[in-house]
Amino acid sequence: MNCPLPQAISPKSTQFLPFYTQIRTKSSIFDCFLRLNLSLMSIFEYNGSAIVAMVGKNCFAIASDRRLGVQLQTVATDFQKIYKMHDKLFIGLAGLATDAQTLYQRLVFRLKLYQLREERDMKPETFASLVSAILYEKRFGPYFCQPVIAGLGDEDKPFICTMDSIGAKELAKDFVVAGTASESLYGACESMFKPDMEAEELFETISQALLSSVDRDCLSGWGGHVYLVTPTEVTERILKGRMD
Amino acid sequence: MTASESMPHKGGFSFDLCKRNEMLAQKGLKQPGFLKTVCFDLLRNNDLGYFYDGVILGADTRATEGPIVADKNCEKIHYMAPNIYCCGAGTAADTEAVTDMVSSQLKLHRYHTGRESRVVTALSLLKSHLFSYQGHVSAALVLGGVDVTGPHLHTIYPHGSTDTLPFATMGSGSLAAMAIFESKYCEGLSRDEGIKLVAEAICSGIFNDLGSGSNVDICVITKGKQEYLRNYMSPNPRTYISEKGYSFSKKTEVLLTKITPLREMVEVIEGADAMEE
Amino acid sequence: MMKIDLSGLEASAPIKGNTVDSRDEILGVPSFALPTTADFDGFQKAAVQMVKPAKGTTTLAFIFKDGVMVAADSRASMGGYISSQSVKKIIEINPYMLGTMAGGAADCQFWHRNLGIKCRLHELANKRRISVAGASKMLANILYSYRGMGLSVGTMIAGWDEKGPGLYYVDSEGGRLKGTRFSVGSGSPYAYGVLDSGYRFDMSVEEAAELARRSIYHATFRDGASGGVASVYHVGPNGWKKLSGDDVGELHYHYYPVEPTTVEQEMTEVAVA
Amino acid sequence: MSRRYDSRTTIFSPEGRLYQVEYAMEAIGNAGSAIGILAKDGVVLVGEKKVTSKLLQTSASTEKMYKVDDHVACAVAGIMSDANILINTARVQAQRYTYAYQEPMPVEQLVQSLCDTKQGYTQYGGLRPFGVSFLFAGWDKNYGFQLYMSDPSGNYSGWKAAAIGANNQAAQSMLKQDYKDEITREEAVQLALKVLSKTMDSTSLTSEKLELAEVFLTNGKVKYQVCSPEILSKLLLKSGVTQPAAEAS
Amino acid sequence: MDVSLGDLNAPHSMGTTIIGVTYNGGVVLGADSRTSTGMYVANRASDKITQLTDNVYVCRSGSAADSQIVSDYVRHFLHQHTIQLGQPATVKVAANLVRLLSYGNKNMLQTGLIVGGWDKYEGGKIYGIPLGGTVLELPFTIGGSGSSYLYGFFDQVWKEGMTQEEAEQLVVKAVSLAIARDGASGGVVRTVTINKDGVSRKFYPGDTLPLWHEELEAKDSLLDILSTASPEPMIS
Amino acid sequence: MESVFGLVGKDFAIVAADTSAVHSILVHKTNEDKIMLLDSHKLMGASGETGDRAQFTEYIQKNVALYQFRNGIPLTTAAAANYTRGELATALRKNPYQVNIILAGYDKEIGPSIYYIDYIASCHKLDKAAFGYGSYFALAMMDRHYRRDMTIEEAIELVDKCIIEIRSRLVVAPPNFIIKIVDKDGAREYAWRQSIKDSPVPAA
Repeated sequence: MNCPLPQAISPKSTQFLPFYTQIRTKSSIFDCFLRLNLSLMSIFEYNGSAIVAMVGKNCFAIASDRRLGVQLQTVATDFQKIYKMHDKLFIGLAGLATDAQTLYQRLVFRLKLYQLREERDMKPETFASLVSAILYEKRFGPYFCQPVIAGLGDEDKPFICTMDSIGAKELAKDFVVAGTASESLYGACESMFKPDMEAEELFETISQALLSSVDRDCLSGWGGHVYLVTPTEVTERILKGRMD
Repeated sequence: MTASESMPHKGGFSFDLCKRNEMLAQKGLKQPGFLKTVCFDLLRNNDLGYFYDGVILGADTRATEGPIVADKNCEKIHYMAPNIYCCGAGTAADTEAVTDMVSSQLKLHRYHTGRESRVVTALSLLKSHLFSYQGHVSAALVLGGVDVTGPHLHTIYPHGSTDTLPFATMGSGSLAAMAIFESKYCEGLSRDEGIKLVAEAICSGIFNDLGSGSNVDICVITKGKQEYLRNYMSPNPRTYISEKGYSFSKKTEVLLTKITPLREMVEVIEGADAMEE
Repeated sequence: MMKIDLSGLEASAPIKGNTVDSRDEILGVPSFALPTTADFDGFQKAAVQMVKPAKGTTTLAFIFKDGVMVAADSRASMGGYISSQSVKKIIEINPYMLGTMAGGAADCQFWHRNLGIKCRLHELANKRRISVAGASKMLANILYSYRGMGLSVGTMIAGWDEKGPGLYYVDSEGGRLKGTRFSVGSGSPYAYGVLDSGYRFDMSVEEAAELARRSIYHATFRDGASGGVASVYHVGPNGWKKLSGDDVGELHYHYYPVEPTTVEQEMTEVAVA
Repeated sequence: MSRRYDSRTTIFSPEGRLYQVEYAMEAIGNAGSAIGILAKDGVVLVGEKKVTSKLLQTSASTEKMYKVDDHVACAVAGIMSDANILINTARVQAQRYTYAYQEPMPVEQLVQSLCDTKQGYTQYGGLRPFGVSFLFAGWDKNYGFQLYMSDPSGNYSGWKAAAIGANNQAAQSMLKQDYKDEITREEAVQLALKVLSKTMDSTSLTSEKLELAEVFLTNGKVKYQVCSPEILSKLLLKSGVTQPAAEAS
Repeated sequence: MDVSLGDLNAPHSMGTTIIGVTYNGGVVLGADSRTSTGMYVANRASDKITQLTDNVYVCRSGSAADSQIVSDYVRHFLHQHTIQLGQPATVKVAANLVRLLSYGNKNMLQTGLIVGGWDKYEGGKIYGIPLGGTVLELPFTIGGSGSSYLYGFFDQVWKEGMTQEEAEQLVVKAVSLAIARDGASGGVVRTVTINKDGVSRKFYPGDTLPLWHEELEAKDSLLDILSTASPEPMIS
Repeated sequence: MESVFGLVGKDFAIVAADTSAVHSILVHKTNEDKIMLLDSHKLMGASGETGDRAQFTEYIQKNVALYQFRNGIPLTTAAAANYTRGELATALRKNPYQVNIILAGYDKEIGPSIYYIDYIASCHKLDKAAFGYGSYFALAMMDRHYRRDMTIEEAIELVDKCIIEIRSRLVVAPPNFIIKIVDKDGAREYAWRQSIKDSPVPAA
């Protein structure tokens, strides 16, 4: 008895799925390409970012990943997410890259004029309020950008704070995190942080926290960038991380 | 030149990013949520005035971003005036902004009238601002204070409606707190009894409501005096303190190091000597 | 007369599964209970969305003079979160045949293992190993019978039979392609970029292995959903052999070495705070 | 007879003169003088401080010298309140350019845009012109160090050395004699102090009455630096302007 | 956290039963005291009868925010009107001002109001202003979600020219009937009686209201047990 | 389906772009030059909605030219890139442009540089960049073979490899590409890579 050719799909098989329409929309060329971009990502995850700031014994460290991506595609691996506002004040901008760049440029505009008029650098606390005001002004059409501010205030007292995209300030004594890897960063920092760390140990802790967290996030990583600021010097380091 | 940038902004909200955000949303990118202080706060006052005449505000100190606890010790009792404080639940940015705005308006009003601010002034200012934004500015506030007409307690809802109550709770933990109040509140509580009851109600919220947690802030306002007891109680200390903490044997590998020393303003004197010869 | 087990071909097997006697338990196509819901289509979409595997992966295989080179990354991701960096995406069907995993991990693992059973039974029945074409045909037919029900598989069946090395691409939309070079997954365009430019039929095993490894590495560099370990297998006349499993983290610094540069001093004055 | 024509600032008199602008220049004549000298490795600005009472508590550290941007500074002669408005406009113009192009604004463009503002007040709006003259000192990558002088009419010009404020003609002619092309920054400071001491009628010159600021390059980056009083008195000593006897002060 | 119970961020609204009746010599306004957000009773003793002028009051129902803002504006206009007029405003003017506001913002406001008062020209008058902004001068009117249970009762029991006592009893009875049936009404009953002698507010605590068919007597409620036993507080 | 990619070589920068003007499934034209000469030493390769692309790129070109007339000095590449980004970001609020841009330029002291500016106005200076579906293939190819100090010939060879890869792997691959180059002697057209030739029309 020869082996029957696999008979055409028996009518029975379609019958048992009566209500399921057999006609599959012929997935046009473009549809199958759309499959490539996963559109269920939130706007915060469009470019991917991971930023953390930590306080040490009258010093602070602020670190970020280096990836600029468009959803899953990595476009650049040397993207600058931490900006120096002045020698003792840094800001990391997580979220949508275009809003981060626009926001940075507007902050420089306001900060420069302040410095020219006051003939002194802006204190971190004041700067945090400036950022909060600029964000809240766009309350009903916000910038998709989560700032992390770190600076040395009066008598070089370290100050760190973060905000959501409409400027709700959130001061912290130990560490603040932002970006697509923020959930892993929360865990890492919560366990790794110790109060009053010296500068070198602070650098080690923040680097380990950053690298271990981005290794659990598709959208951020591709190296690390750490600024370690003490009253006497600023040390900027590029970390060697996984590039996948 | 982009003239729009430098014109001193006439205040109020600017909506110019809306169109873009809408376009991004259409491309399937979801709009993210904002930081919420889903706290509860409750106040009580006793306007019969036997032993004690004033208002007690209380609040937890947890701020959440969706399911994540973003801030473990945030301040939800906002200063409005020396004799008026206000607790905020709902979108943290809204509560902070609206209380700051009204507190500055009250200050200007105090300069103008030369008198102590009244709670009802703050109430009307908040009420009209929130009403005009039809609840989009989502701030649920509880306003308490003692002014020349005595102690006052009001709740303000995001849509702009207000209640006047002897005791009130707001936020997601308000049900748990209200249970304590409904069973234990009575007229004529003394200051310490009042504080104990408020703390107990907040703790019931902290332990039973997911949106509330961490510590208890209390603010006691009486005629001519107010005490803001920050972290009056800390029923949730950190339980996992590792003594030796982390030490990382395998150091992180660094690709590039750049050190920029910051020295004080260098004196030009050397420069001057150079010119000497 | 030997009765060839046709149950695999019975597309309607799933519903009659429960009435068949126990013998069919291992042989028959396992039956899945169907959701009793009016809006089957709606449920279907929701089910797919819920369990939708981001086809985040990179796998490739190509035929060259000494057999078939198969390589894959090892990352599993759900949206932005990396759930694992050590997923075995090259499934050893039997000592002579490999299958690659892209799309749903559960779907691939289950149906590859099932295919292994079928091939073994085929050997017992016909006293010679099944051809790569036959094996891939079997898998294709099974997947086709579940078409539209949300299975997500994009696999390559690579093996060696009498006709020499064989490579087929089979996916859950029912496609089955015979070919000499394939790459599947979200990282495939990147892998193709490197694979196509470096491919020559008469490569040695080492050259082919290096090309495969290099292609996977480039995909993991550019594609967020691929990463972990680049594992490379070679299928030769006497079956497959795993050649390497290198962590792409180290591979990067192997391909693009970077020495830490010295410390740069830069002087700036600042008004003392 | 010409009185009738000078009430409106935007109307020419029969002799073709804008009286209000000339009156503004006159006002500047009474203000403290300021001298700017372009050297090959920097620009020097020196100014005479009119207000030297020690009871005065100024918010700004300097009376005559103002930083407009990291790479541009200016010395002011004239009505200070007017000057503050213009300096603010200049600062905003510079930041607006940086916001758009993310690089420092070329000095000439900055001076030009400020002069356009000034010129507006001489043609429309019916408001009085600004009673301020500026000396702009700056550096940019296109033309290196530059020195510009602008006056109330909204006209500006580039100079190697220039003087504004009291006795600026005298100072200008002195500069013309002593200026030589390859002057260094130190020599320029000496020259400026010498010229200023001559034009200022006050007998002995001390550092309280003067302000000195320089724009120069340090490791590739432009720097604006105001000279501290101690260094200023040393410089005065060196340039022979003050007798050595005074050095005990 | 589960906010579905009572949906705490639902708008603050007053399910409400409000009544306005005339009697010979004046009017009686009555209302319950429950304000709810979603299913949670935000305020169980709120006052829904707010003063507009000395002789005119308004009962509010529907959205608390909208009704408060309308009564605030009308109180403000009436205050200025009274100054200009030099004598107290008539109830008709008050009702008309409410109508102007309500009709002018009909697609924004969600509030039904009953204006009642006494003036020397027309004596006791009741005006009903439902959602659309129409104004109806009526011998009596009822509003809010509880009113649907009272139409039959009023048609049967209403008579003109009642005494003040009869009118007040009628209002209290009606509100308690509505409280029994309507989940959105409850708490206490407040009445305001306005006549030529002035205004008198009365307060009827919830547990003293008459009970109706199959309603249970409130006995050993949790509040009593807790207050007597006074267990040690949860915070150590 | 449009692809634009660019890379920086020893003292030149190359921009390559497809030249098909497509409307849904119809190809209107196969020799549409999408790389515009911004000024003597700048190239601007743009992909995206045909209307937006032409409108926006010309708007930028005219403004850059105006700057040069008004101030006598040309904009640096960095300044032009940031200016473009600024315009795109502000324009994005009113009616968003669907235009992705690769801006290549040569400055005396700085040398060659290319800037990647995507349609929502994020801007980054890169050595190699690519837009569109072609980017998936070109990026990996360039990662593999790119070196900072490539000569022009090597760079063109790499560009050709990318074009071949796109043609072979991209289902809706554009048939023709145009390659332009900018170095110290200025910006100019380098070559066409055409697989379909229109019947030649004598230039009007």
